[in-house]
Amino acid sequence: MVVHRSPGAPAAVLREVCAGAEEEGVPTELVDVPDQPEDAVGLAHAAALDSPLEVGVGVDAAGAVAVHHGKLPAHRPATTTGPDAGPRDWRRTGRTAARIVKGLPLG
Amino acid sequence: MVVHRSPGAPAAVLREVCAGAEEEGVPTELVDVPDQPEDAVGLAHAAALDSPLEVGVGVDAAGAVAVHHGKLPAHRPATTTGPDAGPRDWRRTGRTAARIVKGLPLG
Amino acid sequence: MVVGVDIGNSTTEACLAELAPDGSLTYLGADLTRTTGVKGTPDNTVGALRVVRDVLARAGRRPDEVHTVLLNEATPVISGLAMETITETIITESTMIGHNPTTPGGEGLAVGTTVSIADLTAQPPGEPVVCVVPAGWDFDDVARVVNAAVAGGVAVVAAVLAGDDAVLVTNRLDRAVPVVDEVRAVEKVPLGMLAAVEVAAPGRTIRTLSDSYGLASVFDLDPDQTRAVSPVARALTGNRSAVVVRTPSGDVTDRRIPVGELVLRGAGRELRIDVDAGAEAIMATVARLQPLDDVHGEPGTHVGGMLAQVRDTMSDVLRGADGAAQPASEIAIRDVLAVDTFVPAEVRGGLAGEIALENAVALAAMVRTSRSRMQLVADQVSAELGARAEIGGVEGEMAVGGALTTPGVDRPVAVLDLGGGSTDAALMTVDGVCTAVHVAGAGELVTKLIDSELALGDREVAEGVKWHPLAKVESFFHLRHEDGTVQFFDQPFPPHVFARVVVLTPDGPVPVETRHGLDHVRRVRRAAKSRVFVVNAVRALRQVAPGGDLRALDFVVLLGGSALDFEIPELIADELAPYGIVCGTGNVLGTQGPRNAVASGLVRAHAAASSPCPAG
Amino acid sequence: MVVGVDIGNSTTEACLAELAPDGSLTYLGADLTRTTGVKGTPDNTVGALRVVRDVLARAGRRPDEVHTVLLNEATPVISGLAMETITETIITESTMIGHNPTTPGGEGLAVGTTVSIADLTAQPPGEPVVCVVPAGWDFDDVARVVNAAVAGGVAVVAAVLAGDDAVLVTNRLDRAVPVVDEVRAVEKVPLGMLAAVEVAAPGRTIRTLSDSYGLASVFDLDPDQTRAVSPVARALTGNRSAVVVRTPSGDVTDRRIPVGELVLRGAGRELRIDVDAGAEAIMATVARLQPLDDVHGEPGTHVGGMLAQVRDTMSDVLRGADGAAQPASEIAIRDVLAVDTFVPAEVRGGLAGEIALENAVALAAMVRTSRSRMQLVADQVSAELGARAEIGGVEGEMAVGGALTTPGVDRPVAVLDLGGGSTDAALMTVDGVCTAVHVAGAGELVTKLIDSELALGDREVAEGVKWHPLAKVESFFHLRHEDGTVQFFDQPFPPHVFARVVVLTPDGPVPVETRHGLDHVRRVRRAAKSRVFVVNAVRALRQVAPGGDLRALDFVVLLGGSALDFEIPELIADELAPYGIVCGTGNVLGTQGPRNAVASGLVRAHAAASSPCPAG
Ligand SMILES: Nc1ncnc2c1ncn2[C@@H]1O[C@H](COP(=O)(O)OP(=O)(O)O)[C@@H](O)[C@H]1O
Ligand SMILES: Nc1ncnc2c1ncn2[C@@H]1O[C@H](COP(=O)(O)OP(=O)(O)O)[C@@H](O)[C@H]1O
Ligand SMILES: [Mg+2]
Ligand SMILES: [Mg+2]
Repeated sequence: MVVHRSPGAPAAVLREVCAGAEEEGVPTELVDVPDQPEDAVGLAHAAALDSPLEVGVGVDAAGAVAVHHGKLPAHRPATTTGPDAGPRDWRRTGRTAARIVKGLPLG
Repeated sequence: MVVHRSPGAPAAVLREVCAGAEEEGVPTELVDVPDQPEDAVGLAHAAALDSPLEVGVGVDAAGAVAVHHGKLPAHRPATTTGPDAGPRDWRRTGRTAARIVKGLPLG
Repeated sequence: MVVGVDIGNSTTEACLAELAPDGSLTYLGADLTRTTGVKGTPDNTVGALRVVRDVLARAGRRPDEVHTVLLNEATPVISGLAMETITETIITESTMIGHNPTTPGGEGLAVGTTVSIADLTAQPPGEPVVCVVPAGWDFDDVARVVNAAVAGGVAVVAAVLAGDDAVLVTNRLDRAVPVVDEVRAVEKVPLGMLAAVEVAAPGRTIRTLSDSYGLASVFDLDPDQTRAVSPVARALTGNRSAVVVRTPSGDVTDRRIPVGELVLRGAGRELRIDVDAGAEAIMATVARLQPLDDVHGEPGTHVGGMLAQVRDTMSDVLRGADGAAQPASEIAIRDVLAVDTFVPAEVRGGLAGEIALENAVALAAMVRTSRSRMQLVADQVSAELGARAEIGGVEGEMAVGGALTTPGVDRPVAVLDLGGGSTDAALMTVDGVCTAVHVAGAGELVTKLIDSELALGDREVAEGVKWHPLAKVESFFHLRHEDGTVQFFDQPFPPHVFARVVVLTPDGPVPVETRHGLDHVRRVRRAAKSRVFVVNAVRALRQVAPGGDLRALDFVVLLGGSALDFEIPELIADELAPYGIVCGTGNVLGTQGPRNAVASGLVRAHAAASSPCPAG
Repeated sequence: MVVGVDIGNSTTEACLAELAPDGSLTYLGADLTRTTGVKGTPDNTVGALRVVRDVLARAGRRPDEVHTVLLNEATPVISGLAMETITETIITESTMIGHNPTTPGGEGLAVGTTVSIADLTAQPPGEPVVCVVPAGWDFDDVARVVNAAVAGGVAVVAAVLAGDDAVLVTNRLDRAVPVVDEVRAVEKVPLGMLAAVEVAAPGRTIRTLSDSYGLASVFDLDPDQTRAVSPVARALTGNRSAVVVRTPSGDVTDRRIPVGELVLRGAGRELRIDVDAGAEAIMATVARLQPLDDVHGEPGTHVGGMLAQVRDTMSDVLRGADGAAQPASEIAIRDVLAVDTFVPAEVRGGLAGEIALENAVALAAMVRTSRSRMQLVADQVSAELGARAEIGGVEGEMAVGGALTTPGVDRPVAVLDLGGGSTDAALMTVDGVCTAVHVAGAGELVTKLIDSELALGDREVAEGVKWHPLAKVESFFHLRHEDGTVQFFDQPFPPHVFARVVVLTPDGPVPVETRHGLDHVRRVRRAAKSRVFVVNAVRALRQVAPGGDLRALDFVVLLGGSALDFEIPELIADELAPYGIVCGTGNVLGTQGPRNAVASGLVRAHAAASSPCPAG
């Protein structure tokens, strides 16, 4: 799976996202995207289209995370973090992305 | 699934390939590719990379057919027709391509 | 015009017909609605009126055209359900961790002394230790501390973690070891004790800790100690990972909960049977006491409580005209169906939310009451519609009458009415003599078994699992049906059904919240149907068959809501085929399927009675 | 140095040890090889020599250091297998087509007269017809002809095709109708007859043609006719599509093939039991005649043939020193295990390769011969190695001796040697008294059941299904294990395993050629293991347990090749747990697992005999 991060994406968020995928045994590829107006959902969608496994994660400058699949409509991500997200939520998004790859329930 | 046909691809072959997929309930998209040195395997691989379902079929000018999947190495198609292929074999390739999409045994 | 109305426990059905002066009938329509209130009580009036108005509206007729409303003489049979767990698994002294996390780390078997990660570096070198990591530790820190300890000579052979970090930690270790994670109550793991940690390869199960002599080999146990740990081995069977800690008196027990005895009276005798003996033994006892007069549970025991609860619910429901509940002591239980079942339950003393399948017994009980107040319903219906309202023949007889309108059916015929609360059988001989019985247990019990065996905790979802075929959502755009066929969709499925086993309701796929695969859910569903309806079909038919011999039956017609089920009819037909019985789903009037038998039977009987010459 | 050598039916094992003058032993190694020839015949020498040389080489010792080779006194038990189908499904007059094609077309139920497509346009308008299309017709032509006929007023309500074209044709019809395809022998569909065609929605099964009264409703059958067609309904149960043609005397019968009687002698009596009565009844009869003296099959019947065949094979194998076969009449069958099984078989008279699950009985028979020629083997081994070669104690006793080296085991102990041909039990009491029995049926029978129930027709594949866990290949790069976990691979799987159920052998995934899902294959595998080994474990232990009471046993140790299986030990442990038995896999010498018990038992016994004071 591919993770698109905007320049300001917090390192703590990225670390947990990647850890969530790693625990599930799915490798992640980090891609730096230039500063642009896109939010996490847009980043995630671009990442998904970029990913050979069709699953992408986007982390925006505000630390919001979204998970997307290449075949889902652009505005309908598989999951996103809420406003007061913390490390457990970030970890969960990485886990969710990995479980889409593995075809396991997202829960 | 996407079918790449070279300009000389015989209509009879194409008809059976598409019929094989249609019977399995999978829609096909026909793409005309410009005259080029590629054989059926090369056409099929390009078609697979082109297909949102990652499954492609190539029909070359000689009437040879290959079925490919986007993640398979370029030189290792899922199946190809033999030298004396007839309508039943062409039909089978369409069926095989559709069954890759559906995740059913190719048999 | 006449309308037959059949008020059932769940469903109220109507059949509308034009009755010619010569007694011949023209059917104008049929309809159904949910029964309002308890069958046989004045609350039924609302539903009865609704269904009559509906059937008239659909036939384009006016209420004042109705001459007579025929009501069934509701058999005052209601039923109750109870379930009791009879085993309980208890872990003492935190002997084992057997919860099967989805992502353990490493592979293999290792034995060492349990040491908290905080004390790791202080360990003497060379002695094998199992590192225990409390909640809150970051995986990078865990790996750093373990690597440092190992570099210092401490032999860390395995680890047990609170968080879901096993793979993360293993990936960062200089030397890979088996790691079991998601141990919620890791702080209760006894420290300074010998422990074994085993993790199998993906798709495999552990082989050593799930074997008594494997444990003996690992811990160097003598024969007595081996005997003591053998329940631990059994509890870990089938897991991909496990931890066993050797504590002085740790144990896993599969305790039987004393449930008590059922006291059954019938055929002039009284017999007692321990509920522990299982459904088969209970049902054999029931069979010996036919007809049953009453059933009690030994007071002060679980089963005593179970039956008292059934009786209480009923007494509450059976209020007299004066609003007074019928005293529980006056309520006689005339049939019970016992079913062996299991309940996934959290293990007491477990450190990681271990689940054990506990044995349980489900009981359906059927009560006959003396207080049908159908006349009140008839009076109210008559007043509202301005038509005559008559209370018609016996339910069983009417059902047979309706069933006989199914193409291909002839007397002698037996009907099986597969309802919600009870399974009813009636036999009509060649000469038109009718016998009927009601036995406890039907669709509601099936739903309850599915609910508890899958630990759904939601009757609606369980009802859905019962009604509809299953599928597995395999991507956002396709699913695989029970039979392996694949179906694609244009619109993506919502993420909450992704990769889940779902029930295909008319409103779309509904997820079944379970860790089990589709096949397990399917097996539970079919077993529940078969343990209730196949068992009851045979039981009920034996009671009406001449000489109790199923071979004496020719035609069996399945009726009622549960005959609409997509597999119950075939399960019953399969069971009855070896007896040479033709069994199938009723098709009342050739059009109504298994519905409307009683309602149309009432109309037929009325026509026969008012016709110049008796009907053939 | 001494070497114990155990020649089994399948495997020859060796145990090498240094025997000190005080009688104490130092184990130097263990090894095994495939047995050469039939156990107890001179052909065994090759294997015996090979395993001795192997174990020496691995221990870095020279053959001339060996003082004594200890050979087991091979129990002359060999076993045979036979299987006989006892039901046969026959379709007469092409009444139905029930083959379940993967891609039928359209949806719904339709009834009409069968008409060949060639005659379609000549049909009178309005009369419903079912169009029958022979092989060789192109789908475009079919659609064109049908559309033209419909435009001309012919009511085409359904179609039956030879080729796999149902979806193609349906997609091109102006009005969709249910279409059943892949009917290979479509030319045998009777024309001019009333026929019903039903196709269910994806993931659903047909409801009308699989129901007796459904057929009666469709064809307007009277009760006698309904009775006659009810086997058709049952045969179509569970299909997604079907065709039923109403022919004057068409029928589907599930005929029982007369198999004949088994004649069992034992305990001074003779009893007969019809093989038809099923495995349970046969085994009950066997249990009543313990110990069994001989078993015959009624001459001229199938079972007569079955047992004669077993006897013939054995007589062939048991050639005397003179090369003459032992006369079949001298061979006594000392135990049989009957197992109910089923065989997927093509239906006679079917039009589309319909498969029915026919009932069958599998019999394993065990023969005791009087002609062990182990002395010959010993002489040859002695000559080749230049060492003494002794024939040691009884197999059962030696096995117990070896098993007692498993940590956690104590006398009284029972061992179960789970081999290829027979399951052997031996009990040693606290006082060292040993009893042993051999019962028919073990690993080979499991393999055979898996082979035939899955219609694999390949013993090697069946053996693979028995040995290894299953998985489903879900894409070119990942598979899902039996337990639902997913594993990714770097290299793509070959296309022939794509989407298939596979066996995970050490050499990679091998496809299991079956239309069934993983869970079905898993269920067949586990049921075969349980019907052979769980049944035989109980049977054999009952014969050695004091008073035949399993509760009198304490420790049970599982030995032999089949104890290496990844689930047989847990199946047996689960069965024995309620009797308070500690059951697990042997771990001979604390290191050898369930292997090498007899070989190391021989060494132990030899050491005990030559030591100054008897071993405890
Ligand atoms: N289509 C269906 N499939 C499966 N079960 C059904 C279906 N329709 C109704 N049922 C079941 O039938 C039962 C009610 O049967 P019904 O004959 O209406 O009851 P009663 O005769 O007691 O009024 C319930 O358990 C319900 O779940
Ligand atoms: N690893 C294994 N898993 C499952 N079965 C096995 C395994 N190894 C051997 N077997 C089975 O064990 C049987 C042979 O057992 P063995 O003890 O070698 O026979 P014998 O005692 O007759 O020489 C065969 O049926 C074989 O399939
Ligand atoms: Mg984990
Ligand atoms: Mg088809």
